[in-house]
Amino acid sequence: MNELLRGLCETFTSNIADALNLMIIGMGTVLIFLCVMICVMLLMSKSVMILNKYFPEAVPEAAQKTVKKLTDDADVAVAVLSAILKK
Amino acid sequence: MNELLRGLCETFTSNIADALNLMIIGMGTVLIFLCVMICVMLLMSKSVMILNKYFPEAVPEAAQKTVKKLTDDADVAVAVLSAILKK
Amino acid sequence: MNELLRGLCETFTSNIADALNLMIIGMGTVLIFLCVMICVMLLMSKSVMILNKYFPEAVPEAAQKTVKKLTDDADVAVAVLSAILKK
Amino acid sequence: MNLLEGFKSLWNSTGIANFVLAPDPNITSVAEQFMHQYGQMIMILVCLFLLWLGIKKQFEPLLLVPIAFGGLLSNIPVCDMAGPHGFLGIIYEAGIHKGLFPLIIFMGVGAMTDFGPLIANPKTALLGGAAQFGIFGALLMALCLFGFTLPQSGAIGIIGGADGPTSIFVTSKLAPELLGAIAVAAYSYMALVPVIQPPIMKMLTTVEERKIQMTQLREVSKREKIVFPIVVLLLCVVLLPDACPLVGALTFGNLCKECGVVERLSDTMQNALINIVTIFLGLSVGSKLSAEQFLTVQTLFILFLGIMAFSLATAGGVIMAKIMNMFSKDKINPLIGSAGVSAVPMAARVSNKVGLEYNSQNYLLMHAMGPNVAGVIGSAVAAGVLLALCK
Amino acid sequence: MNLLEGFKSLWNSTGIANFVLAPDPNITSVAEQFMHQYGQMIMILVCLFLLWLGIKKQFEPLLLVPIAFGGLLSNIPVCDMAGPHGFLGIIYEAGIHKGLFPLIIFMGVGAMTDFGPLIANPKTALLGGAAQFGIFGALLMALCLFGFTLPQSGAIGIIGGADGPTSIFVTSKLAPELLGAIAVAAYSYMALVPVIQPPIMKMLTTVEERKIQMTQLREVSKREKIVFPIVVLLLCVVLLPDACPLVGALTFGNLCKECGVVERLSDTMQNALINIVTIFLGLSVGSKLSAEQFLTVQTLFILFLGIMAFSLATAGGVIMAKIMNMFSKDKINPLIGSAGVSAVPMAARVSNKVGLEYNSQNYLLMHAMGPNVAGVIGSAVAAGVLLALCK
Amino acid sequence: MNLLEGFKSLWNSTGIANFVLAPDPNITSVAEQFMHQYGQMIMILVCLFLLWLGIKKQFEPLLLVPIAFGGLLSNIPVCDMAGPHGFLGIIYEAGIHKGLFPLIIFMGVGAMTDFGPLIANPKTALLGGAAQFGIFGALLMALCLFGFTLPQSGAIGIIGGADGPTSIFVTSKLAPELLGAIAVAAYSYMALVPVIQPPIMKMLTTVEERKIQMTQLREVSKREKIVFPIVVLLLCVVLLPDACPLVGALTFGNLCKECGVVERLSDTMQNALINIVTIFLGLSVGSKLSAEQFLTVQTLFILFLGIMAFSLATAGGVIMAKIMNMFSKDKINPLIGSAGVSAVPMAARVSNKVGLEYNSQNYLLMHAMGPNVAGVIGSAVAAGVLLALCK
Ligand code: NA
Ligand code: NA
Ligand code: NA
Repeated sequence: MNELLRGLCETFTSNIADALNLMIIGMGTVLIFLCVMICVMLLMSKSVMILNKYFPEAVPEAAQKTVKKLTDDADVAVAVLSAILKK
Repeated sequence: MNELLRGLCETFTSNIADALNLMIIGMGTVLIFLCVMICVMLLMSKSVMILNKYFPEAVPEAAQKTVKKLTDDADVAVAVLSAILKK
Repeated sequence: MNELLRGLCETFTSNIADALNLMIIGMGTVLIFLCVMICVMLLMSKSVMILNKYFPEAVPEAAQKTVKKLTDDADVAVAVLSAILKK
Repeated sequence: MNLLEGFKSLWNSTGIANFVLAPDPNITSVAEQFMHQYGQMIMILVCLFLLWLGIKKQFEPLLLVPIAFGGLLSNIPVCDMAGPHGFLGIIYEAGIHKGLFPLIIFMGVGAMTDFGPLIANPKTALLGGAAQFGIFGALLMALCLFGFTLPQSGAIGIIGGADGPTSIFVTSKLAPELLGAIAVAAYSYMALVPVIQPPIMKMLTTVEERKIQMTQLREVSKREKIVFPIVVLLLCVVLLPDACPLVGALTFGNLCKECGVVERLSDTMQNALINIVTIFLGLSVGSKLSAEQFLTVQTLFILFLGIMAFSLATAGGVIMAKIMNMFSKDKINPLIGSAGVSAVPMAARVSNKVGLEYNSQNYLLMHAMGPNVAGVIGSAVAAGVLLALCK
Repeated sequence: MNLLEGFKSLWNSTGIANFVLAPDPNITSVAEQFMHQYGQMIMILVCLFLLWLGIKKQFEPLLLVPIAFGGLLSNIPVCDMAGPHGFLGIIYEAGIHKGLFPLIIFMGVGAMTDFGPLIANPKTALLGGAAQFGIFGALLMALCLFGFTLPQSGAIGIIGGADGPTSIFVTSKLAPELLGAIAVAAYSYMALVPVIQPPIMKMLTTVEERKIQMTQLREVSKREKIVFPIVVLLLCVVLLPDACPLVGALTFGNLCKECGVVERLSDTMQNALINIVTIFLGLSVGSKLSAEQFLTVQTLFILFLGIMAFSLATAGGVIMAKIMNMFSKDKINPLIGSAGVSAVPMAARVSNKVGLEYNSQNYLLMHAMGPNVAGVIGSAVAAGVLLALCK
Repeated sequence: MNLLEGFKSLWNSTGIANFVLAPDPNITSVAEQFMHQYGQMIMILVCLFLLWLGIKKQFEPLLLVPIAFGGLLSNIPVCDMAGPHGFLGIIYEAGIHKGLFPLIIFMGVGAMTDFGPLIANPKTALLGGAAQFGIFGALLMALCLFGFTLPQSGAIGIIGGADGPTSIFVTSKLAPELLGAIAVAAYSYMALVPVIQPPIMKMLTTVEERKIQMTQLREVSKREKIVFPIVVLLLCVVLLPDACPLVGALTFGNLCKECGVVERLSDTMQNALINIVTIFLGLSVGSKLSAEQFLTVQTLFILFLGIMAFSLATAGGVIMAKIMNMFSKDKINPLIGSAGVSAVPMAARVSNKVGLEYNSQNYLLMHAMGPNVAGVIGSAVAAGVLLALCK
């Protein structure tokens, strides 16, 4: 009985140690990863801003598309309108 | 020759029996299934009606969506219209 | 050394021959295929034209659909318009 | 490579050199020898005819065009596209042999089906049950008169279910060698429902019966529609687990449609997913249109048995309606009985059309949709019986 | 076949005859015997309850409805749909066991995620990191208090990542036997975020802290958004290649979204593709809801550990925000810390809602989106650690 | 697990520790040793360059972005994503090795292609035939000057077909080890068509020739468009069955588009299906961008041979137009000859643009679409020859 208890105790201790180690390693890795990411992002933002100053971005296509679509719908409305006014 | 004929005859009889059995079992199962289904459906409809009386259904979302879409299209038309009238 | 050179030379000659053969066979096949295709297409066009004369094609559905869609959009615009005019 | 050799090897790989196979000395029968030599060429002509049926005559084109094209491709000599390493063979193995494609399509069918008319008038489900008589009638004829084996007879009978995915699912399990012929028969006759059914419907009904007007269907609440697929599945679990793959797929699609909280999934099942699977299902069913399996007298028998199955199914539905009218004062127009064969929604439209011929104010469409969708469930149940007992 | 025999064999294949299995003489425990005999029936009830949660309570219905339906189908007796030759078994093997489905869904998640708020305020990423404490806290409890093995504990911990595809990916590698329970727990608690988080958030913050207003986020240029996913992937390559399948899929989707030249592909990932995969992922995850794996005391432990994981994660994020406020004069509202658990965008909405309770002009939503999306990356990194060390 | 051990094992799995492999004592050459040690790192830089080409320079981004990203993922150390159990490896095996993906994409191409301009002016098909000279010219150079084997030379030649799916299909059969390099070369040069072609076109034509105006194309009836794909397939069946998988897929897609009765399927092929397959095709082609296969002098040779193939193809088309003009009074503007290389519709646009430079009223676009689409068929036929004779 004593043996069993000691065995259980040992398993428990070893499990706790494993889990704590994993927690330290895991949280450590996650936080190191994100810290490095933050640094790189700050660097990146700086460089992109400099880049954007000297080579401004082209107007994104997506915006033009939306405009175009709107215009298409609008065209329909205009066509209908003029048709109605002619009647 | 006689043997062969008898053999054929026996096969035919056994096939007929098999097929008729299958038909009875199959149609039986289908009709029992649907009869039970009818009963359960009648029961279900009754219970749902009672349920609906005490806990009325919410207005379905789909309807609202259609309305919203219509409104969006309409918004475009209104926008165009006002733009035209301003010109 | 002489042997090696001769070997290389032979390989080169055999490769050239293989490649030229493949080129002749390949370009030949492609051009024969397309020539036959051209003839068959001319034949086909002729026969289809004759067919079209005696059994004219039905009006394609797609066209009707586009018209319908336009009308739907237009309906929205008209609805909005009338709503506005009533206000 | 020598120029002449190259051309010769290319020539040997052309269709001209391979269409007509060398006579096989082991085949003694002249007809078989002819089939062996010219089979592929004839099958290509047959597939072109099927394409024409699909495109020009609009016989279920969504299925028949891919099936016919798949048949065309699989009968091309030299490149063995229907073989185990060919494009079509690989798709067949992954999608049909394992039973995935028909089930996915059945999900889409479920997501497109409205069981409302059936819920509003449950007793019309019996019409959908009686129409399954076509399945077992054709099975009997196939087994006793035409010498098919029991599994083959079951697969042939299922044509009478008038339900594509069910037919393909059952046939791929019971008699994959007949898949080409059975699929072609099933989809062709579904397209021919407006031709096959009216004479039978008229033969079995009196003019008075055809004029019977039915009371308008009550509205069905959203809750009933949500509970219905679950109830059907549970019934199936209790009574006939063998039908559960089919019924499960159908009710899953239907539940996704009706529950209203997974519209994204329901839309996908009804569109992108069912379309993609239909393309591959069609092509790979077509890969079973090989000469040695299709150009046989069995195919003619199957075509004949298929039309018998449809006719018996139609008759079964109509007669059941007449029987029900004997015991009920709420009369059913027996014309909606024929809609029990499923073939959704074609058969219901036929009921409506024939009804209008005799009473121009009598719109039977919604009434016929009840037996029509019940027929889908009925066929799936019958399929379960066949899968359980015909193996 | 004899009529009686036929009916009997059909009867033997019904659910009625098979629901209650014969008692197994080798099982001595009464409870286990009961489970053995009535397990499937109970699981069907459990799945109906999950369906109700999905449909009526709208608990992540896009996932929970297919999962519950898959569970229903896989617990039907006789037809072994979750087995190696069944519909669900085949899909599970091809899609989940090999890890494809979660990765494809993660692509779609990437294509739907806007990392702009994180790029505008990078330091909020730390909140998303701290919230991963839930993963390792739950792992510790699972391993030490509940006697799970190390791989099982890792899979249970990942529930705290509050990220469906990540959970499924990790569990299918570490402890596939727990997949059903873990997926159900993960998606249920994600839906319960508005219930679980507010009390913890309020407990750990003062009223003054909750009223902190944050400066508006700067605009983020398109170039930054394009470079960001590449940078994250490269970091992951350098620091933790084991997380690369997940991070790679996420950043691929995001790059396709942001680069603006492959809109066709990005649209497809966000719609047709993710929907199709979601259907099959859900159904096949459901196939792991078998009685012997789900109806155990372990499942209760997992449900308990899952809620602990969510709570610890929430606390971790909030406390990290308070710690950061000690060292910085640019104060962060600690309410956005809880958004670090991911559960995009639910957790960010909760932050916003709680914030508005205390200052009706304080819109925290965009500020909370930063830790929210950082939490997705953080969970993927933590998953990489677990995959590397728990095998 | 000990804390130090754990960190160490994690460190050993980082990219930092694995990027630079230990020197292999069996490798004696310094250059090879360097490649062995730093190969993956260099490949990641190469893939980033390809990404930049795709996103910033818009070189066929729909393909190049997934290919480059796939290459990036497959060169990540430790997690063997391109291996037999990795995400990319599994997709490659199922989709490219078995040939499904290129064929499905070719279906989509068929469903997007309008053969009308070719039907209206059939003789321009010869231009599309002559442009296949690039394939066989590059094959000759690869075999005789650069020491590639015959199958490899065939795969390299097919770059001159200027057709992505055809190139991938042929290469995956003849020389899968070159797939990465050939796909990159093919898609890059297709994007560079506006740079590569004009000088060659101008060199080979006189100013008068460039000003030739062509008569407007007649209208093509729907029936002709329906019959055309069937005719092409049947011709292919008769003359070159080896080209039938490719031509079959192309004509199936086109028939679905033109027949007008299966719009659902045609839409799906043009959108959801082709997009989904493009994503996976790109990623899995990228998985062949491994250092040992891509960072070789062979890749440089392939890049050189690829540009030769495009140039020879362009020249072939232009010269054929001049030859045809000698024998016909209906003059063809030789600028449309260059469109025979396919690269639909880029090459046709180039013809149009160069034409407008010399006669601002001379719109050649529709005339150039004839040889352009004929080039697709021509390449597929040439691919059939290569598959038949180069194995
Ligand atoms: Na039926
Ligand atoms: Na997370
Ligand atoms: Na070409």
